[in-house]
Amino acid sequence: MNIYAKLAYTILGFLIVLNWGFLMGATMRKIGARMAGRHGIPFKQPWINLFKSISTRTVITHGIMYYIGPVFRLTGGIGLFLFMPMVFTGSPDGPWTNFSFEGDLILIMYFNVFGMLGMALGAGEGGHPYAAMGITRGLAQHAAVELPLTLAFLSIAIQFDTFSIYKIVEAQQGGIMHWVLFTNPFAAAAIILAMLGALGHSPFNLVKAPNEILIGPATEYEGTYLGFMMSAGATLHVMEAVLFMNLVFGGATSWLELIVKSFLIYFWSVFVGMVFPRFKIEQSVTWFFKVPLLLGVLAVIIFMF
Amino acid sequence: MSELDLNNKTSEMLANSEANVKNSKKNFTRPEDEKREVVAPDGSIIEVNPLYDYFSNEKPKEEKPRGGVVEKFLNWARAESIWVLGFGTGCGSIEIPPLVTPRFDMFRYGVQMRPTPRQSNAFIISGYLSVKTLKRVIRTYEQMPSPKYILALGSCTINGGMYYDSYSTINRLDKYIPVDVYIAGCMPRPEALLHGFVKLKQLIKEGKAEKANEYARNFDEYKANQKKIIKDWNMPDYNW
Amino acid sequence: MEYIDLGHISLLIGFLLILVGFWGVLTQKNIIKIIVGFSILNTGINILIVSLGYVKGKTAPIIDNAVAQTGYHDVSASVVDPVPQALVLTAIVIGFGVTALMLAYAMKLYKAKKTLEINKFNDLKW
Amino acid sequence: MVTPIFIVATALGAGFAIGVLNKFGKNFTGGLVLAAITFMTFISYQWFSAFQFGDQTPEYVYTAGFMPPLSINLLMGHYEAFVTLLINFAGLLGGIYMFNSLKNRGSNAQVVYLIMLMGLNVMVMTRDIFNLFVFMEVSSIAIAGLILLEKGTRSMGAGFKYILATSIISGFLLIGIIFAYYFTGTLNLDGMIDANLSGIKGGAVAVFMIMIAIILELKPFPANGWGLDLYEGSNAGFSAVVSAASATASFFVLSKVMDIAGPEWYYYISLIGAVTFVGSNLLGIKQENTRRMLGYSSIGQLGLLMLILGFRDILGDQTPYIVFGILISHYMAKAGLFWISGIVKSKGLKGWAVIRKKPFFLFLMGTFIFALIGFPPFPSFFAKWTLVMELVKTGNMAWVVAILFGSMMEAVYLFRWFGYAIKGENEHLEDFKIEIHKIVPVWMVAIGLYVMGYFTAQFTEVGAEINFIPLAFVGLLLALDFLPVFVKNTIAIAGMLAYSYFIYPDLEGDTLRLIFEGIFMLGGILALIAGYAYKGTRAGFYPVAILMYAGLTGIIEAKTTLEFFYGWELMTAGSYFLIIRGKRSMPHGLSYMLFSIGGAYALLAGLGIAHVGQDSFAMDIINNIQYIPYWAYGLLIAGFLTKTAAVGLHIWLPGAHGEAESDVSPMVSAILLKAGVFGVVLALIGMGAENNQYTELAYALGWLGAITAFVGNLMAIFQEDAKRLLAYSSIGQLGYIVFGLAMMTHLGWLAGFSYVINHFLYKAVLFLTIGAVVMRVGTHNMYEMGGLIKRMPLAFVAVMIGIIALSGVPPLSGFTGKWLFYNAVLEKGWYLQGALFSFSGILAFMYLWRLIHTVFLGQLKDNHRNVKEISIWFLIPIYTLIAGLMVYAAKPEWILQPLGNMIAQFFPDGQLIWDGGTAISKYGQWSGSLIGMTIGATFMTVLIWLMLSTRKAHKVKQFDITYSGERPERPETTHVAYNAFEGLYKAMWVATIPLVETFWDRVTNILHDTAGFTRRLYSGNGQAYMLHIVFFILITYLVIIGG
Amino acid sequence: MLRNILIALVILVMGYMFYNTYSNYETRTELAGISQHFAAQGAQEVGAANLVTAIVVTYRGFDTLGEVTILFLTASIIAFFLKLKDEDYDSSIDHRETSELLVTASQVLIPIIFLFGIYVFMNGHLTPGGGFQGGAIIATGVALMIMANPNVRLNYHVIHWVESVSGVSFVVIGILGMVLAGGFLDNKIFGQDGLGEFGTLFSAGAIPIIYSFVGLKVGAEISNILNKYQKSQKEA
Repeated sequence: MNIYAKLAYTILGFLIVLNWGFLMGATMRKIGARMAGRHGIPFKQPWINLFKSISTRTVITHGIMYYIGPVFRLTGGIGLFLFMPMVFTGSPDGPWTNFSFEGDLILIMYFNVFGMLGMALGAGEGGHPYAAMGITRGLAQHAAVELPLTLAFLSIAIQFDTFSIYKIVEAQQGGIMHWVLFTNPFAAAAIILAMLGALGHSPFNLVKAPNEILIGPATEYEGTYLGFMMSAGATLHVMEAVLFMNLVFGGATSWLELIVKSFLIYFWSVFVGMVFPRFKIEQSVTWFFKVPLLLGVLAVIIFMF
Repeated sequence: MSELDLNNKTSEMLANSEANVKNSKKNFTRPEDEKREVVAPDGSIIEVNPLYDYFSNEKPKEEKPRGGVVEKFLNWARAESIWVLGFGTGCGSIEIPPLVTPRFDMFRYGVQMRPTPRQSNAFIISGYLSVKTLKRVIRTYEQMPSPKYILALGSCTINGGMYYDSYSTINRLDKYIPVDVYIAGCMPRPEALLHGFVKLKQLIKEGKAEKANEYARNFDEYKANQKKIIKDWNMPDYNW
Repeated sequence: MEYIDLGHISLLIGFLLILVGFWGVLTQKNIIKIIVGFSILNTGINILIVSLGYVKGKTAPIIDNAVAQTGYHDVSASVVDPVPQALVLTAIVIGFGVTALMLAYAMKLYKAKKTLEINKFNDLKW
Repeated sequence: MVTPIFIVATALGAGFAIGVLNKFGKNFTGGLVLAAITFMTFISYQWFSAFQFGDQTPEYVYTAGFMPPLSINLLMGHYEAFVTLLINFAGLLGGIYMFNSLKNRGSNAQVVYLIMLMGLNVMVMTRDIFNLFVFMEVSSIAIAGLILLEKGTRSMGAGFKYILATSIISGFLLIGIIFAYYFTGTLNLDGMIDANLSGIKGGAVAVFMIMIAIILELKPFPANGWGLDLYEGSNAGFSAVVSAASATASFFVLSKVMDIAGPEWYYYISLIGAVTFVGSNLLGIKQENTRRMLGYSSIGQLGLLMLILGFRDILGDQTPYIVFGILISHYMAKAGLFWISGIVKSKGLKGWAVIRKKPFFLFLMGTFIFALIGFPPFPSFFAKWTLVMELVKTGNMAWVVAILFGSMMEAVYLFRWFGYAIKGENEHLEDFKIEIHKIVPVWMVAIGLYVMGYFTAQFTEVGAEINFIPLAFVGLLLALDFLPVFVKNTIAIAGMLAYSYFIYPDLEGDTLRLIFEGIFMLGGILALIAGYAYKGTRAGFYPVAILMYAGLTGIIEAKTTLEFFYGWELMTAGSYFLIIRGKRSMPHGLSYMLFSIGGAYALLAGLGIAHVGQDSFAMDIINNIQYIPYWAYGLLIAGFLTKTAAVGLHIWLPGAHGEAESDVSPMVSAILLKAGVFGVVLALIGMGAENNQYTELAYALGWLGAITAFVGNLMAIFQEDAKRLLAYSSIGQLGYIVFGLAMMTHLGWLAGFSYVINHFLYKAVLFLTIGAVVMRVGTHNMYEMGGLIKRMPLAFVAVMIGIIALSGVPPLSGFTGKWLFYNAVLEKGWYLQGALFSFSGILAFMYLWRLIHTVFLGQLKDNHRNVKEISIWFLIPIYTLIAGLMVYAAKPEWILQPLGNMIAQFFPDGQLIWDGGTAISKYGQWSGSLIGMTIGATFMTVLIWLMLSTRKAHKVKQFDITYSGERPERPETTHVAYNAFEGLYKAMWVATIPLVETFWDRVTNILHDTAGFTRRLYSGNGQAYMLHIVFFILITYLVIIGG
Repeated sequence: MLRNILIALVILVMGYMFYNTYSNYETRTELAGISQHFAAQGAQEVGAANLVTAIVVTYRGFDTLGEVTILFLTASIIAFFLKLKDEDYDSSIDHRETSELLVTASQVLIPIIFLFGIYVFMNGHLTPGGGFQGGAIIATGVALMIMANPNVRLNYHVIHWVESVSGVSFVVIGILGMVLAGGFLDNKIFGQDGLGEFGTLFSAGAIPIIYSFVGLKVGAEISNILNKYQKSQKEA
């Protein structure tokens, strides 16, 4: 497969992911509204919001980092997509594996932070105290989430003796019982709990916490910047779900499967969010240090003997 | 008024405020707003003017619509995505929360609440507006990105209503900031507010909701009015 | 009484004097008394030295008539050990010097604090 | 040759004659006394040189025309000549120093001084035990008299106590002598040795009394209160003479008389020596009075000498060398310190800050203190080394522990004192006057120490000139210290460049050493470039910086363990001075020094064990340790870990690095810590690398590394001080390195080494930048900064690149290490440690963000409105290092492939496979350059798009933020900085409980309490002191002779 | 009290230690070691009838030198310690009236004492006695003098001179011994013949000379010390 075809597939894949991200977001809002007995936003709303945002007539800038923050964020989202094998086609060189040959699970784990770090820098330059507060919360929670997640990732890597996501997906092919969910239940459980934090919905949405710290890091962002960040957010949500799908739920052999699985994964976090109110940061951190961490440690320990 | 005059006025204003601080406390100038001196690490003295130094000193500019199909499409998008600043300025703000309930559900019209003016394009001024609150409203309004719209909710915003002769409330909102849609009543019910949104959407789609440009165009006039009513003007002239 | 002879007796006395001296040195608070204790101690030691030079039935190590009276032809068989006697001479003088110095100190100390209690002179400690 | 009897004749003749000649005035008599001492010195020097450089044989001096044992004879042998030379030389210098004090007390005092020296000389030379007693009394009485040179009740009390004590001692000595005579029929020492006194029935008690009396003259702990009072109460110049001359003489007497006692006594002498050494040094830490503290130190040193003397059978031929080294260091250093104490005239330790007003005094004081503790290049260093090597070799570990513990205690109080001198408040203190005749002796002993050090080194492997070239360079810089910074800086850089060029051929081909040498040298040069930013002369900086680099390069080049240790100690000394230059770094400098010394002692013990059963001292003996190898490696690694600041041994680091000067922090953090890593690498290679049998040790080390990483990173989050934050971060990073190395696999080492290089690069960038910022804004506290991106964008970019690299986020080089680590962890199976390591890495985001946010982002403070961009001299090294980081990020294979080849020597299994720029491991792959390009391309695309769409953006100012319709009033209230991670703290405060600090606090408290309690023994009552002596005698009696 | 009991215990233990020594002592029945040589050859080698003097002055002359030094030292120390100035020696102090008896007796006794002292050190090599003893006797005379008249003015210049000259002479004789005879303090400085006749006054080599110097010096030193004590009372 030559590089141009690969590039074309990748761009196409990104468009799918982006739009699926918007749609998924709208769907979740819709589901939430329906649960509250409302009609909810139209499905097209995210796209409208995007167009509106990027077309504001006045734009301000607080400085160079404020400016670059959204770029980091979007690059983070796109990069995550680029380094993630999306759809399993039986060949590591397949059309939807993007640039995942350049790195493996470790790359994804660390690149995950790229956007967050950039965002943190950008928001910092704005000088808004709420932005900084949101970031401190976000980083603290991120750390707490990553500990069980890392343990679970390690467990899975030990299980399949590889860090390559493609190989992990490959190993889970051939029936639902080959999924990590069943072959390595502790790791799966740790991931399922920890990803609530990773996806950042209630009760772990104190990073944004509208009306408390005015949606945190993004509080100063408007217009085009906000549009970039919405795109990045949509991409990142899908990509997080795809990551967990690849690791725990057997990956996807087609875009449809990907859409269904990522929807369900994402829905799990929204579903939990519907039920639970927001945690304070110390509650959130300690929560991850209890059951998810224990599960993560168990997931690793079973491979030590 | 030319820009030069304005600058003169600003400095005059500042000088006045200084003199006032010295002579009387009539204008209630806060000590934080006085000029102060700080010592730099290398020992030199830096004079800080809190009302001037920290703020962008530039007038808002008029942003012409692009026109054509693009503008039409964008206006449609703006109309379908009205982000309201959640800022209850007066008595009527209690009428806003019902809009998110299943009974009224403003989301289906593409109307959402946003916590920060940077991300909002609609501002509901609800009920009477005290002079004190007007300062905040002005700053918030000027911070919102253009195009931006104001919905005036209730009679008091039209002519002062029952507070028409109060010393502390303003009795005609559009002298101070431009209003796109008035929603009459004391108080109007949430349905009326929803109607106001529909009206606003209609105006936007027709390209008639360009009050932000009007404000920029007549900025000096508005500013003069604002200063007239706000006796203790202790804020920057330009809010970004 | 084979065991108790002059040598033993003087040795015993020497030791006893040393012990008495130590008792004085360690228990008395008055500096002068301590110095007296030292004198006793020194005397004890001196007696010890001399008694260790004792040879049964011999006379002083001066070659004169007394030596002849012991009935030995060989001088070395008729006198006690002269070396300890020479040493004790030195020891006495040294003791004298030290005692003199101590007394001088005692005078100065008394002048400084108007007391001779030894435990008052603890400016330097720990 | 003048016969040694003229020493006596001169002294007595002059002494007696002065009674008549004193009408010519006190200056005349003083001159006469000095002339007499000079002549005495000349006599002993003449003999000494005849022995040392000629082939003179020992010569007896007979008196009275009869042969011994009938008459008294003196012996002038090699040692006697040396010791009398020491005594007379000290006497001469002391006489010069005390010229005025003696003069004020009249010709009598001058005579007494002269006769005291004569007494000491005869004590050394005589071979008759009663004669020994007589002259011991002569010197005792003279000392008792000379205490009175200092006026006041204190000295009188001290003198009286001294007389009381010596009287008791001499009483016992006399009893012992007379019984010895009784049993052997002779008074001659040689005769007594032949008669085997202790073998005769009843002779043992005689021996006991003689020995105990002579030991008591050496002031053994705890029967030494009178000795301390002597040191404290008398004139400083005289204390010096007592400490140097009298103690030396007493020590020699002991060594002489020991022959009578026979070998069964040696053990007890060592025991008493050890108890004295440990005990008095322990009590020393509680002292606030300088003179008394020095007294404790003197007594301790004599204890050490006693200990060595007791081991002379075991140490064999080495004994004179060891004794010489320690004796000469103590002799010169202690005399110098006492003399300085007389010039400075401050009783309390804190008052010594005044010494800084005359900086060259600091140099002198430092010389003496370092000589006492046993730092190179002083003789005591070599002596201690040889001593420990020999003791360990003969299996006397417990003694080594005692020696090292005592030395440690000594270091505690000496360095605390030195810290006060260097850093204490001195503004309110009155300056002191220098009299020329007082300073000359001090300079002479100081120079003497260096000369002696050079000579001592000639008997060891370090004797090679190469090891003195860097030191000579240090000396040159010291001499040029008056020049302005840029000249000295250029000289220093040129010197280091030249040295690097000169040394490169030696290291070519040895990648391991080349890497570390590169870090030390290149890093050093880059850090020095930043020095151009300083103005004035920056007194004292360059010698110590170069001293540190000399040590570092010494470690690298070391061919033998001694050279290694030599370099290690030089580096410690240099870095101590660098660290203590910081503004508030006094306590941190102290704790750094103490941990370093502790570590060095562990190292010393470890190297000693390694030497057991080996013929040479070559470096590779640590690859094959035969005797208790677990202990050896444990000690070595523990020693090295004090420098890498592993958790438990890390408490010195945050303060030391945090408070250091701007360009010193990168030196001590990015560069110096690598010395510890180098050591750990050597030890691990020694442990047999791949085939190591010490898996438990490696396992423990692994956990230690992981916990260090965790603790360091967690603590960094909660710091308010930018440099402390970076310092804690260094702890964490070093934890990664140790963890990686401990895995003992190819990948683990690759990861560890990749971190070594990375940490050097980015920590140097961060410390240099933050240091430069601190120079501009004048505060360390992050919450007092903020918004500086507007004022210093280049610094911001540097820090941003630094933190991205540090955090391990792709595409920069930090990710290299992370990727390698995960692969290594999976391969090794250390999952839990790996998770902890990973968690530490995530914690790093928090402090990194905090660093960049609170310093550069957020609100610009009013007083920083006009600050300038950081100095160009900082930017040059910073951006050079960033270029290095970028190259590493773009082409990791350029660095990792050679590294891999090097590591493959030790760990051939599990190497990375390189496919162009893609590294392939067993578990995954990673392609640094491709990832960089991909991310770069994406980033640029998005950036250009955003630039196009926001080209009209309005630039707003600092308070143009949404603030609920209001506006902020001050930048300070709007800057989220202080206690930013409060939420995390609430969740994780348990992990931040400073257990380690508490532990060390407890340890210090216990030591202090013990010292405080024990020293109450010294009640100041002369009678109690006599009781102590009697107790000491009786207890020793019961122990040695038994009931 | 507790302290005294403790000290009593200490003394007991010390007594035990001494007892151990004591129990090893046996009274000698004949000379042993070097003393045999002294007893047998001493008189011939040195020419002194008093063996103790032979030992003190000749065999162990170096000790004697030290001894003299100690006295000298003590005197010097006391001198600078008690801070006496020259004028102190000339001043008088108030003191209690001395008894007539003492004054009269002293006038009679002092010359005799001095004479006796001189005799003792001159004949030290023949009879019991010697320099130290003689010196001490002279000093007794001085003590008596001081007691009889506390304001007596001893000529301290003379004392110093005697002290210095005799001390220096002792050392010079010692050095002469090296030059002329077998070693430092060898008393055969007048040659082997100089030993003279056994039993006569001027015999035994330099012993009488040395002993005279020693006697003078000791007398002078002790007098000096006594004098200083007495004078320093004024200060007290």
